[in-house]
Amino acid sequence: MTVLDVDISGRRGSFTVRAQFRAEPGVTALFGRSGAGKSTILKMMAGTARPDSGRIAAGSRVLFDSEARIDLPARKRGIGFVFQEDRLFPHLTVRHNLTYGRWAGGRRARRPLEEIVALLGLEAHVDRYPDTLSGGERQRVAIGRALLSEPEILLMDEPLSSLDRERRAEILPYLEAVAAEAHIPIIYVSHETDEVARLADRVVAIDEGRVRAIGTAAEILGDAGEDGGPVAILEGRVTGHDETYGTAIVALGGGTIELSERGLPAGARLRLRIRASDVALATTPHEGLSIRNQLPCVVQAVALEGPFARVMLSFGSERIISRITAKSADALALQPGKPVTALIKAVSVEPARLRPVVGE
Amino acid sequence: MTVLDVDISGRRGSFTVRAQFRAEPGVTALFGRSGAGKSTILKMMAGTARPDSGRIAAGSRVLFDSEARIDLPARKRGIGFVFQEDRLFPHLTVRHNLTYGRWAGGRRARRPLEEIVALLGLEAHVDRYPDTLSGGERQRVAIGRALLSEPEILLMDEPLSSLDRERRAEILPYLEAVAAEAHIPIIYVSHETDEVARLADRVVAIDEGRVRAIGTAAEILGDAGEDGGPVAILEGRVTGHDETYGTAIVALGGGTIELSERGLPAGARLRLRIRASDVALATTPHEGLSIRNQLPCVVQAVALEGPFARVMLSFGSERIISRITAKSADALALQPGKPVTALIKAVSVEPARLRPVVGE
Amino acid sequence: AERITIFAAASLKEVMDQVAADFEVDTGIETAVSLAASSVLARQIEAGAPADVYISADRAWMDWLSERGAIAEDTRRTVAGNALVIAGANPLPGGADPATILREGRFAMGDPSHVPAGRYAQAALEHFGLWEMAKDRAVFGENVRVALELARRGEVEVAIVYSSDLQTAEGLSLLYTFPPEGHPPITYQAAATAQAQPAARAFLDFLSSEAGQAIFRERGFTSPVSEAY
Amino acid sequence: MAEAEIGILLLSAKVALAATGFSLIPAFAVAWLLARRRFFGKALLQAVVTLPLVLPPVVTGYGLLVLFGSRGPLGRLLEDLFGMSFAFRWTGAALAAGVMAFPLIVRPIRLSLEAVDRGLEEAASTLGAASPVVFLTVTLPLALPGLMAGAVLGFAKALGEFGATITFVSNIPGETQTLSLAIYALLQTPEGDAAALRLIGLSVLLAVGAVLVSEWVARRLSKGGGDDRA
Amino acid sequence: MAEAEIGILLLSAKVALAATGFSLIPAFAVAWLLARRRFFGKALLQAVVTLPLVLPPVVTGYGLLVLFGSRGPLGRLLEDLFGMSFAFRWTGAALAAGVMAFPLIVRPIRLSLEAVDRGLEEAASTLGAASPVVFLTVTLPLALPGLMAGAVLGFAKALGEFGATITFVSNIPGETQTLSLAIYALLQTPEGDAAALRLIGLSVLLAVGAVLVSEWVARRLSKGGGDDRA
Ligand SMILES: Nc1ncnc2c1ncn2[C@@H]1O[C@H](COP(=O)(O)OP(=O)(O)OP(=O)(O)O)[C@@H](O)[C@H]1O
Ligand SMILES: Nc1ncnc2c1ncn2[C@@H]1O[C@H](COP(=O)(O)OP(=O)(O)OP(=O)(O)O)[C@@H](O)[C@H]1O
Ligand SMILES: [Mg+2]
Ligand SMILES: [Mg+2]
Repeated sequence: MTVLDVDISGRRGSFTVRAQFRAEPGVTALFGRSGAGKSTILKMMAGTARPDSGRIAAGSRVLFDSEARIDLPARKRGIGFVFQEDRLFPHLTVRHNLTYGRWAGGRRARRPLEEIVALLGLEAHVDRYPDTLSGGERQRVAIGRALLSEPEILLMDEPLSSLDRERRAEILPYLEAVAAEAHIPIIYVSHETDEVARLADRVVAIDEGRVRAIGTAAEILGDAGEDGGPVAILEGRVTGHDETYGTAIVALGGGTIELSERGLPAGARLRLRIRASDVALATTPHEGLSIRNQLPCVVQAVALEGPFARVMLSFGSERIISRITAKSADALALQPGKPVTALIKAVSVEPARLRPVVGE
Repeated sequence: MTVLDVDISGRRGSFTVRAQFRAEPGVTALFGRSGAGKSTILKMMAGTARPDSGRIAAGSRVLFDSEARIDLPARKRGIGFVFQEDRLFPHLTVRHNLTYGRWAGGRRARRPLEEIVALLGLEAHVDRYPDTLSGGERQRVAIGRALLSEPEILLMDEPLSSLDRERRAEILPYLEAVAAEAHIPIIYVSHETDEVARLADRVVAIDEGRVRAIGTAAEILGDAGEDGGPVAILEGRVTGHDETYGTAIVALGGGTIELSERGLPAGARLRLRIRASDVALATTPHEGLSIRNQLPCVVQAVALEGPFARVMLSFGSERIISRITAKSADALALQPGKPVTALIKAVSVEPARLRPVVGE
Repeated sequence: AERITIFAAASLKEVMDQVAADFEVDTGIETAVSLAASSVLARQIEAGAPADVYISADRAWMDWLSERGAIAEDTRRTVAGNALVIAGANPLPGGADPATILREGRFAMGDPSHVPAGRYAQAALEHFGLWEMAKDRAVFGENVRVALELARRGEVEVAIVYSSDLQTAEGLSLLYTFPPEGHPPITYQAAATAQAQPAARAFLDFLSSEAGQAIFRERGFTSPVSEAY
Repeated sequence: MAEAEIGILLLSAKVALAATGFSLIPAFAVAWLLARRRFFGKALLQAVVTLPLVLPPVVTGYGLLVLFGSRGPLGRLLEDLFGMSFAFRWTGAALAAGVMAFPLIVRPIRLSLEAVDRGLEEAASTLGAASPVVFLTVTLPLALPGLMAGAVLGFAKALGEFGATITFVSNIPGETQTLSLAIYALLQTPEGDAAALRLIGLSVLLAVGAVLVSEWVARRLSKGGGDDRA
Repeated sequence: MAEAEIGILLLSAKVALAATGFSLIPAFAVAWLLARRRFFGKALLQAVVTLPLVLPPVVTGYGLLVLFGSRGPLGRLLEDLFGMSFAFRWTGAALAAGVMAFPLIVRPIRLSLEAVDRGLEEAASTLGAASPVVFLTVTLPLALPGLMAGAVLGFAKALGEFGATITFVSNIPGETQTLSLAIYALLQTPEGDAAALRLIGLSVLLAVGAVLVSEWVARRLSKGGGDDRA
């Protein structure tokens, strides 16, 4: 099991980078604004840019160590890199681009080419040259090329940015599976909080070349849902199913929640993502409502944010955030300590990530 | 007022395109999967690719007409093109890239350079060369370059794909303003349904090089909200404000809705975007709920979709969609003709696009 | 000042330097000397080059110009002759004959197909019946200087050159002088061109004068054998 | 350094500069045709341009003599039209050097032009730039490395040109005797060696100088990208 | 066509091919150094490489004679080590042609190498390719246009090379007499014109042929991108 340890500082022109973080097997997201230094950090990890000082180690393998004067060349770092700009080889067909790591890099084949080609929907294009591919097709080839090089560390710089939602929905689970099966660290740069929340075990927030914060997706993205609003992320376990309606019962800190998702194995650990704007509050439990999840909570804090109120709730050991209008907050006379019912539609709860029952 | 009329067919290698649509001033989104032919159509409109036959006209200006043998060169088409790959001039500084349309293209200056530079957050980079810019910075320069060329038609090929949410949130309103003020057609390619729903007056769905459907964002994206769920889009008018809480009252077909958004001018027309998963149903009006918008509706239809039920509601002349679990639908005994209350949190309603009071 | 242009075969470089200087002192007439292969110069004169005097190392090109009316026929004259010699880096015991000297190893000579010295050398060897035996070992230089250099550097054993060439070549010694009857007479001819300035005649006369001839002899050329052309 | 040697040096520099300078524009035009256009006889044009390289220089020299000599058809035409004469003048030396250098200038420019990203030219035209403007602001700056390489090769060749020059304009001191021709003359006799070596030294210095300047210019260009703002 | 002429033609082709062929690899190496490495004396190396272009060919010929003659230090070394001899052999003609063609081969290759996107080489190395593999599978194919251009220029120059060749290996029919030398010889005698014209025609044909072939190869390469799979 490879744990990636990064502690580097360096420069690119007048831009300085100083980053220290750990990436265990699974997905570590680098998250930050445009120009924050995400790509620069990836390049330093890959060995295509050189830090001024510091150390990068993958388990016992030292990739870079300025003090020990170790600086493994990129090809010996065992990485697969999906560059932000695709960097396809223009003189090779899509097929030879995809298999480059095998025939030129000497990487052993594990995943079959056909599987990746099918996953990426490139069947019709394998014998073409990259110059006439569409933007999204190029990006898919770049992803495939990195996956097929059988990396021990996968670096992905906005790999899905020019793909449509359906395509993303096909590729994301595969990346999750790669992360789970191969047990390798994946460093993933993305601007999509959805993607990050879904994939990432750990989020490293980068700002002006420094690490601003490291934490779980919940901790880092908690404040930035996909429409900019807050999000709560809860960990739960599937305890049962309602076969008739295809819903699953998930036990959380202090109660259960119903989830409209089929095929969740009983016992599976889940991460649930609940947008604050999806949480309504009621002073009493209600009947005759389509909202099935009515969780008894206690108000922890109420923060006014312009026309909104952000209400922090405790639900057993978990924390839920609700965002309602300030007007409603006043109407309900919310204040810390007040017991309320959180109303969460079953369809609003998103299983952010399914974890295998084993593990951990 | 320029209306763009496109009716072309052509080829790129073995890929054929056949597209016919109209783009009035405002934003027309081209929407479709990777490889559907969106970029190809844009290129043909811009004059950097040549259709085999057909006609492209902007108002009375014919840009291309295979029968009349008219084929205006790109520079005379009065377009601004944000290419999918940025195509920045590597030998020019960011500043000279941005102002290229002025000093080389002879386009007159209207928008001040400083405004665009500030909008795009490029202040620190104007004197640098593109090769060391980050991916997002390059994309921003490309957007700025097109905006500063004072186009009569703006073609944008996934212009925001590698930008973070904050940056998008800054640029999108500007694009909306450009569309509104300059009264020019903007053809916008994007995979982000959010962006499309927010910006687009019209959506042209492209599939395998053909136009699959044309319609309002509601009609085309109705089935594809940002998490894949359905979305309803309602048109309304601001009728009043609650100054204390900063909410606006918007009159819709048969009632009013409260919206947590400050600064909406009274009388402004609005488009509201309501995700089906944000609409809960109740058989009776409820008190003591944080949900302030309780709209009296009538069930039109109930469609079961696996564990979900999609409930079509009529609200006066408008249509609202609710997505609840099949279990809830059964519990509430929903069936066509039944009056119900739609519960919509004020924070869940998103003003998709503000239109000026004048116009139309 | 008056100024005339002399087109002279490149091998006459030293002579021309001296002659031009002396001539200017004598007459105050400036000269410009263009040195190149006789063939090149001849074609240039035919094409209208602003030359006043042509001095050829090769009779054939003088004849060629004459046929085309490009020279003032009445000014044509032979200004020098030369002797053909064998030169080598290693002096041999006296009395050696060409058959011995050329018995083995490569030797350099002008290209008989177009270099006059080569043509004379072939004739001289044929005269001794040595040509067939030696020709496969011959190295044909484009000009005498190259042939000399090859011999001096030991790339070839010996070189067949003009005695005038040997004059200034360091490290080479005279091994043998061919008898003049063994090859056609070696002559350098000069003439004024058809459109020459009057001073051209003065220059030609200077070449034929005592002073001029002394310079030729000083450089290893022989006196012109009187010859009818 | 003797006065005569300075004269030769200056003449050589003048001839080589003129040859390169006047060749650049037509060479660029030919390179552009070859890189960008498809037309009948394109390969033939390339072959014709390459010809001065393939033929012995003497042949090119004779060809020039026949065409551009004072009796040649083109020579007479140019004389009549512009009062321009090449025969046995330094201008002729420059012409010969230019013709011989031409293929060396064309190739690298063609190579660079072929490598220019057409997408950037398209982008420029969507921004309203007319073709000549696109050319000046995009194509030309991007093809600059090829232009530089061509100019350096051409200048070097023009300095060293010998065969065509001596055949076309003869070897007239002060008028057509460039460094190469002077070295040739000196090498005719062993006595000239010392003087020849000095001139060779000068040639080498000139060449090294030209190369250093070109490398420096190239580095500056690649750093700055040039200030091509109109 | 006389038998002698065929012989000359074949010899010329052989000499030019050998000159180009053997120059390509060292030229590529030098071009690579110049394009990719920073080292002390880089501009000097470029100048030295350019020198054969700047000097009169005779000087280069003498230089070769001094170095590679059978008594020259390098000539002796090569003779002792490999039994290779240049003096008065066609190999010497090829050497002279190669040296003269060298700068013409180096420049376009350097130009192409400088234009190769380093990002692609980086991508290749992240995929596990060792430097020589990256070179063979990425750098070389992408620099191919420059290699082609260099080879064509070099081949053309080698065909036309005259001054250095005749000085270094003399004009020995059947051994060192290439087309250029034969044409030159014919032009030296008033009667040779007709025969010279025939050989000039041959030269032109050879050049046109070479250019046509190169254009065709270039077009194929740019279409296919080459099947560089190992
Ligand atoms: N050679 C350089 N000289 C100066 N600045 C540089 C250089 N290289 C990179 N930078 C700057 O460093 C910053 C970080 O770049 P980087 O590519 O790492 O950003 P990023 O986080 O990947 O951004 P994006 O999301 O836009 O791709 C950018 O502002 C960029 O302009
Ligand atoms: N010259 C060509 N030869 C063959 N196929 C081509 C050529 N040019 C484009 N195509 C194909 O045409 C299709 C449409 O390309 P286009 O770039 O228009 O797609 P797109 O809708 O912009 O996709 P994306 O969202 O991935 O950018 C693609 O499948 C592409 O591979
Ligand atoms: Mg980046
Ligand atoms: Mg596209």
